[in-house]
Amino acid sequence: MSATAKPIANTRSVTGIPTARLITWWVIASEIVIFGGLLAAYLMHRLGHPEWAASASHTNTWAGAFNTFVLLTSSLCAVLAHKAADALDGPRAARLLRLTALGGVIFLTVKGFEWTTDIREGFVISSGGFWSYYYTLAGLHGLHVLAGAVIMLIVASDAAKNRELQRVECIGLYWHFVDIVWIFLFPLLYIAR
Amino acid sequence: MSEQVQHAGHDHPEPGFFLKYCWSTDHKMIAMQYLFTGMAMAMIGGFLAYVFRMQQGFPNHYVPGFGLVTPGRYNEVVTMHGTIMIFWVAMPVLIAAFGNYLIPLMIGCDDMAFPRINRLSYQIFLLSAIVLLGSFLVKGGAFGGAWTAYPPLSASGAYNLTPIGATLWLLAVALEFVAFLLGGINFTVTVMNSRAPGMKMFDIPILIWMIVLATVIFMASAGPLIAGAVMLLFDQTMATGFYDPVRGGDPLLWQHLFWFFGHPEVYVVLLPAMGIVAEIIAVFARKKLFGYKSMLYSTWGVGILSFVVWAHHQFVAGIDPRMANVFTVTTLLISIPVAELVFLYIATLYGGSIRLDTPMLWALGFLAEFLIGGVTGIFLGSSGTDIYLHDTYFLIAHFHYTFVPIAIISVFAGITFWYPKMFGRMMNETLGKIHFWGTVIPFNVIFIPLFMTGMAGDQRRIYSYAQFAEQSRPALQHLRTTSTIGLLVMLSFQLIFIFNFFWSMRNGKRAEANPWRSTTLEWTVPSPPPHGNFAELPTVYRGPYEYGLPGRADDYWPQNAPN
Amino acid sequence: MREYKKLAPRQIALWTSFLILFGWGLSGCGLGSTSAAMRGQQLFQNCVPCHQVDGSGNPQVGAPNIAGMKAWYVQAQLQKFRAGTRGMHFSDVEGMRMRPMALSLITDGDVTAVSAYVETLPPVKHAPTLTGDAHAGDNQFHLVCASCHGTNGEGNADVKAPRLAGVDDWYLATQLRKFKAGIRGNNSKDIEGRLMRPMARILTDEDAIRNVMAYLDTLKP
Amino acid sequence: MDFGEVTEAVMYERYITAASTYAHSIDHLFLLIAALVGFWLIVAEVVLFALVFKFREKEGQSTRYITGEEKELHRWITIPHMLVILCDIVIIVPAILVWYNIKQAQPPADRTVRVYAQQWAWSFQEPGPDGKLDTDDDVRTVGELHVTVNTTYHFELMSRDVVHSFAIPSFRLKQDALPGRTITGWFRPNRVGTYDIQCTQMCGLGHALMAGRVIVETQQDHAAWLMRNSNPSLAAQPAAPAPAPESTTMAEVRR
Repeated sequence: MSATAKPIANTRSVTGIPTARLITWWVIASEIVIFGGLLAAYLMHRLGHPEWAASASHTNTWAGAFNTFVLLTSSLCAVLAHKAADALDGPRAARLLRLTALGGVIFLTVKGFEWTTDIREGFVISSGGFWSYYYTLAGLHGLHVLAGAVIMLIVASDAAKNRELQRVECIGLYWHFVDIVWIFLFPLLYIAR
Repeated sequence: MSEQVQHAGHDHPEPGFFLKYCWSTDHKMIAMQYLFTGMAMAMIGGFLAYVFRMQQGFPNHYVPGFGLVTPGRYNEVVTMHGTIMIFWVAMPVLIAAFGNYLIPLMIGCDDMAFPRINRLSYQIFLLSAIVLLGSFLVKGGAFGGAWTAYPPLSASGAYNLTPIGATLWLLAVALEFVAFLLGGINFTVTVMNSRAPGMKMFDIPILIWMIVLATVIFMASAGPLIAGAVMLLFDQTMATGFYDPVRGGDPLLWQHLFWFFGHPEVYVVLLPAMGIVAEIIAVFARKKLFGYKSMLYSTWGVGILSFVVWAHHQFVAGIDPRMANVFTVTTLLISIPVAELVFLYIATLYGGSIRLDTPMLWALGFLAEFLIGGVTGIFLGSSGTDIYLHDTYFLIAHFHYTFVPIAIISVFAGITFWYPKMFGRMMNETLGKIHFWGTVIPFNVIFIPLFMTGMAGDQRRIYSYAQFAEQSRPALQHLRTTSTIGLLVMLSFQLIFIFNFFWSMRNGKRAEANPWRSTTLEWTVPSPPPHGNFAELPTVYRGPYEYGLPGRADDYWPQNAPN
Repeated sequence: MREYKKLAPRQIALWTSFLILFGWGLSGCGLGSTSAAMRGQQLFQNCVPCHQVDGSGNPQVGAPNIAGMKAWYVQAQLQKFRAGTRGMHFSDVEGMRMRPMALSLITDGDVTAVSAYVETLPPVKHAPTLTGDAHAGDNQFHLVCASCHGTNGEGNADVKAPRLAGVDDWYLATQLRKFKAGIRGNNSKDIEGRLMRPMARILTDEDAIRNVMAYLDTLKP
Repeated sequence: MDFGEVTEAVMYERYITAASTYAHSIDHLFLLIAALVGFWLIVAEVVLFALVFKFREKEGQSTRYITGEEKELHRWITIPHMLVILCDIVIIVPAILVWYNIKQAQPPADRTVRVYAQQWAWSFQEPGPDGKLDTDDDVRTVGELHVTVNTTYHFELMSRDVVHSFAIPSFRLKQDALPGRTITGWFRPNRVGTYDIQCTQMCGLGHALMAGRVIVETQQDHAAWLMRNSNPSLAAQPAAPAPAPESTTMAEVRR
């Protein structure tokens, strides 16, 4: 089966960085410019439209703060999972990864409640400039959280059998990136008045 | 032949037809998929060019094979020609096909670092091509708002009258970007990590350098446009107002995001083309590249500068006029590294022993024609003259004098050069030379008249100039007709290439492993290379262009030869 | 056995010259033209983006339902657009969108051909979009409109009054407002349009317009 | 001045007339760039072909091994390179000067007109005999802009729907019109005649049909035209029931 027979290209490491970690960094780099473009566009318009602050005040800062806390905690779990994987303790890494994914699920649940409230109050994606950016930015980020959580569960199921432990670190890196994006989004969307 | 060792290292069972041709993870097969898809799209793009050139040359006549060209149809056809030729021909053939085929072979490893990501990249690309072509069939027709898709025209069906086509267009472009991001990341990682032992940074063939730099530029510039595309998609489908001034948006935002990508994109396709040409010139002049390192530094310079010139597309778009001064300076600055590159290429010829085989003809043709494209860019990059020349046929002619050398001439150079490696047989030289002259001469016949009509004020994307008294002068119409006849002749000559391409596959002279007596690693394996490429993975001892070294029997010294 | 084939130079020369001639010859094809009967249908492609394939129009872009409209009227209006006697008012946004499209028909023959094609399209009846008092509209209609447009709104070619029955109500209402405001029928060379303006002014308010529309919606095309 | 007339007649007037004061400055810049880059183009092409010819494969010819790092050889790259940079500067300075004079420094206006772009027509609002905009005697036209020769005009450019571009090739004038913004610019026609107005930014189906004309008239002709067309009673009449032009955008129709 070709899936298990890795090409020699995959096993080489001229730079000294493992190939898997290297590609994760490149994925993150290309994601940074996507979010960077969106955030830059948002910032430019936010500065040009002081009246958006009124819309921004409708967001639920406490829910956002709670979500920040959840994501940061889950990132800690990801770090511990990496540590466990380094110690070749697959099952422990898997448990920690599942905990991390749970953090993602909690994040998305809170987000869901928040959005339901917003929409019920009449603030939908087409309600104005701020709301367009709010839903697009948070939605794109939410999609990354969801994708990250799903991949994490897949990695965890492998790790539980002590397979592909190098992936634990990669998905952890990705999770930190998703976390950092939120650290930017939270103040810009919720706190800035 | 000593190179034709049975490949023993890794055993791969012979896969079935589907697995071999459609589901392969072999970089060579994926390269072929990209190449053939790109060529098919090129034919479609060429047909579209035929349609609108016919309308330009013989206005309001029935176009054989198409019908009457109405204003709406014309817009669709020019939009799709631009989109297809840039995103579905230049990118897949230059970067994906040549990149996939040559990176593992030239850096001496068996495959890409992530073969399955590679396969996924092609599949997404194919899907995007199908979505794009499918948009011709939906109600209202394909998107007709120009390949730059400026909102609010592209954002609302009430404006562009092709609501479904516009969304499909956007979707296809976004999918295509995802495909090339995946492919590009794979390329970069492979070159960074999987090089043969001994291949140091400056032992990498210049083509590989340029492909990697191109993908890095692409990754850094495409992100904002992907974000912009999501926003435009929401504007189209969910009535958001990112680009709609009535709802607090800004139409200029798209233009900035688009050109922040769009200008680096020019260099994304230029660099691989320059790389191909460099390889060929070195081989056929039997010369070491003149100043390999200067070449590399210039390439880096181009890459970095390409990120700070985007607003020269928007001089008259309503941006702050003071910005134009800054961007004029940066734009003209980019002429410094590009001129350096061209000078170095020309200098490489000095003291060589030049054999004018077909690939070399194409490579020299690239230089000769690209020079014209390069210098005419100065007119458009200078804010003063751009006021007049912006969006005229002068721009069209300039653009095509850069892009035809890039996407057509250098691709033909690459195909004729690596054809023996790809298919194990040589192409017919006589047909190749006829095809070369039958392409390059009509190419000038097409676009030199368009420089003139542009100077006379012909604006682009106009299906008929009947409404404009100054533009409907007979003298200008003669120029347009001349240009159309040039295109028809040029297109006809492509039949020779297609014939030669397929005929030689079965009937060409069998190719040895190294028919051009080249130094780089891909020529050390049999033609065509087996699955897994190298029977014994090579070790690299020297740089890639050791030709005509004094005191050696052979005039070339392969990279992997220990002595 | 030879491993590969060689191409004879004569063969190559023959094919090359053929290709050059082929390219030139193809340019000659551009000069051919098609039969007049087909031309109307082909030219209608100009109209499709807004008026749709079946000519039923698109209210979103202000394009009326023209399926089955009488050829003489389509022709007259197209000629007005081309001459600039309609669609040349500063506030006539839809008219200014239509005028250039009419200008894309270069010859009078093309105008006749496409008008004839429009008449052959099977009429499409849309559901009413306006509500009003059909009875009051009935009175108004017979008082004001019927003398020219016919008692059943069937139109009268002799006085160049178009058919009204079966035309979309939103479109007629818009046109009435334009006549009233002088956005349509303002050009001295648009004789019928100028005649229509005082008539439209008899429908003093929006209610009157709606009522007439409600009555027209009851008529069979 | 003489130089200008000669070059126009030979090089540029063949293609398009010059009918505004800044047309010549753009043409001269064009010619300057043409001379400089033409020189480089010819030099580069000649060198390219000469090298190909001189070093073509011959019996018994061996190649020279050159890395390109040799000082005395690299000079041949460095010197032209410095000259290219010099040429860049020679181009940048006048390019920015021309741009500055046309787009940044606006001479005081004699008259101001308003230009509306919409799918697919140009409409214009010109001040009546009183010389002021937004009064009852304003002249509103579609497709035709009447201006007086040798008069500095400011234009206020607006779009009712999508991005258009207001271009008068004979004036060498081009400026995109953006919805939601008013962009001002200027021109000073200096030759009587009728010239095309183009839209040079893809604006949808009728982009190719979005033609207009600018008619440059003498003082007397223009005054007569104004008198004929600016009837205050006529102007006021449609203004009352018709909605203000700004609000009849397609966006309005869409809703």
